[in-house]
Amino acid sequence: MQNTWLFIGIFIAIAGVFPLLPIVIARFLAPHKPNPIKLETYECGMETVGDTWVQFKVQYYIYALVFLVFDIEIAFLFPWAVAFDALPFFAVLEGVIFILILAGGLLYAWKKGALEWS
Amino acid sequence: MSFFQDPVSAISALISNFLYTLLPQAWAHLIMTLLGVVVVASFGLIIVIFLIWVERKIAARFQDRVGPNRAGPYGLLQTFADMVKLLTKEDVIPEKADRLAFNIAPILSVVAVLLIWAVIPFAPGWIGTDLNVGVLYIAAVGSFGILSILMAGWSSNNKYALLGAFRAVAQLISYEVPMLITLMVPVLLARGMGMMDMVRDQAVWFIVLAPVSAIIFLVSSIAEIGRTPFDLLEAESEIVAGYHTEYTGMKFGLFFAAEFLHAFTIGVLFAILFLGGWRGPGAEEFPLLGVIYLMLKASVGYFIVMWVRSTLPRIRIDQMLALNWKFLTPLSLALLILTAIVEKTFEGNAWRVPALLIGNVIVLIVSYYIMRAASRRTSKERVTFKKRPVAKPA
Amino acid sequence: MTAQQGVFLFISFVILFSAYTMVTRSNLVHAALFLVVTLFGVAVIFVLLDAGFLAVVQVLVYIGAIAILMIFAVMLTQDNAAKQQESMNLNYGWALLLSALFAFALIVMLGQWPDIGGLAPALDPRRDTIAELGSALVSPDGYVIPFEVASVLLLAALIGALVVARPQKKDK
Amino acid sequence: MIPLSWYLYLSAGLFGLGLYGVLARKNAIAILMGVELMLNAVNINIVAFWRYLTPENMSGQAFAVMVFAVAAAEVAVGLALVISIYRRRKTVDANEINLMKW
Repeated sequence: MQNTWLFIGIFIAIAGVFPLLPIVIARFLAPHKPNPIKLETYECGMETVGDTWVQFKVQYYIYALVFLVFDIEIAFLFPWAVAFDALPFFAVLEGVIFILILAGGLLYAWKKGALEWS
Repeated sequence: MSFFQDPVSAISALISNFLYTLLPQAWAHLIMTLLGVVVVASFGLIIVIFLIWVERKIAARFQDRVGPNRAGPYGLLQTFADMVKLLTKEDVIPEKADRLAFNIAPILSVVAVLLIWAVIPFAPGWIGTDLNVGVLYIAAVGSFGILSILMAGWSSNNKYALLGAFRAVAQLISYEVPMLITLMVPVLLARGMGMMDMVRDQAVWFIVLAPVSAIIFLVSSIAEIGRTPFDLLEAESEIVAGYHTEYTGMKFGLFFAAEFLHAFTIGVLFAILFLGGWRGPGAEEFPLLGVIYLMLKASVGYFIVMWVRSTLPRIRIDQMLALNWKFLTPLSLALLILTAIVEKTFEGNAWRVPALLIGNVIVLIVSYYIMRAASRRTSKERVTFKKRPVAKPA
Repeated sequence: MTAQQGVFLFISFVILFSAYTMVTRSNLVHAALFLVVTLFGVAVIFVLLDAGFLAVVQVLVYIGAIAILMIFAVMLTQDNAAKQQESMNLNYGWALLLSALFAFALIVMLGQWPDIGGLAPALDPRRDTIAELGSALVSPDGYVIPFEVASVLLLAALIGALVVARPQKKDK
Repeated sequence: MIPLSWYLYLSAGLFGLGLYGVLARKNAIAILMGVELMLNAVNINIVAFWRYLTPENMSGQAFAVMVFAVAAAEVAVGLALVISIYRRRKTVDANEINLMKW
């Protein structure tokens, strides 16, 4: 079984080399004339005001939160889907209950207005 | 099996015979794997060069233009000209940037897309590696793309880039939810996550068994690659160019190439999961035909993506998120439950296919009525103005 | 030394190095990126242990969701002062001593266990461990109660986190 | 072939580093990262024991998946608390969050 993963391991290495190649080639071909104005942070020609660390909306975090919960749900359900042939009907229903409980979480977030942007 | 039936297998058998006589077994195995990796990975990268030309030509047709037509016949060499241009452009790294993350991010974005090709079944027997967790692997690899965007936006140390990255990640993780849930429907129908089994089990194409899931997959995939109408991550009127604002030269080119490759990869995945992959008359005997079938089917998905792109305008961010959380996610959950129950009830039964189809249609109709009721309720809340007389020319 | 052992040693070096860097870096985003490297290394360890499914879930859940959540939280709570702040506690010496002692004690205790040098029994290559895991998770003889409780736990975590993280009216 | 001991030593080392992170860091998010390291060390242990001692039943892998769920729940609530505290008190320094101390 690990032989099938060996391919992935080598693939990661090669897939990293392929995009590295043009960057290295460009280093030799491209001009390199930095000056302070060129190296400034781009802000439509104006000088940057304040820090980049502006405060972000909590809303971004809440979407990531709901995503995380559903991600775990997927991890639980994929083996259930693979074993489907061997499962009796009530085992299928257990999976359905699992989905419904988490759908309840989505419904709660919806009713509380947590999914609203603004 | 003769050479003409399956030239690639014949050549690889020739090389591996040669290697196994020459080297100890472990080394020969390693070198064969390495060769396979190089072939699969370069196939992905070569196709992207051609794709950029195709996309520009077709987009031009949609907009009543000619498109690239100067470099080479029909402008075929345009992409090479662009590559030369990008290679000779200065690579500017802003002074305040975090150099390590800034340099890794574009490479990671290409790697994330390219890794999907390791498990793509091109034809019977032609597959990089047939992992038994293929579908989940594809979903997992996608998370590196999200990470690369976050790294690019943060390391640029630029407000627009960081804001663009935040928006992009919010969109990508949101649409990953319905995508993962719909990915489970083909897995359920095929009883396995291996990509080769997925294709072999599609005596009836899964788009027939799960048409609504196929549509959800396509829509959320368009959002995943950030094409119009979901291109909020690079809404140039609001946040300049999004997370790659500070990137120049070849590093920008890599983000660009990754996006194009991802778009076509989505077409390929759609073909494998829902349109029967390499299946077609004669594909079992002549694997080369299978590759042609797969590419034709992938082009269908890719063309739909381009079609949508040139037809629809960009949607607002609140609309984008509402579409995902309030429509696609509940719908995909309902479809998963439906598929599970129907599959178990009609197991090994001739009624399985019509039952699944009817179930899909019912879900579609019910969701249509729910949507209509919901839109009636919101239209009442909308502010409307009194009708005013139109000014008439004197 | 077999190839497998070489891969293991390399990966465990990567894991421990990046974990150490994560713990000591004062820049929190860098720390999170090194956390990602560590998590990926653990995924490779799972592959070496013939648990391909867990490796993929590790990448999907930890790198795809938990690390992203961490970086989001860092950016939501970061202010100008935080970057220059000392990142370590004043009593980090005691912490170092305590955790080193703990790890050392663990290793000594493990070393006294007679079966520790055992090798892995062969795994039947035709076995579909994912399907077995799926059956075990929903069978009444297996883990159906933890399975359903896990979904309740996730629901509770979702509701709790939403209640805590959402801005209250009086905050504005 | 790799003996079981290598995995156990690796996980002991990782657990130690995680513990150090939890005890020594000031920033609450960094503390949570340390907890993640410890949970990962536990998971390596669980899966290694499954592979070496009881590969015939799937209890090890099932428990590893449960640990994933617990880790996710812990991170979700923990980070939500950190963000909430930051919003009220403008700090994520664990030393300054001491209202409940006495």
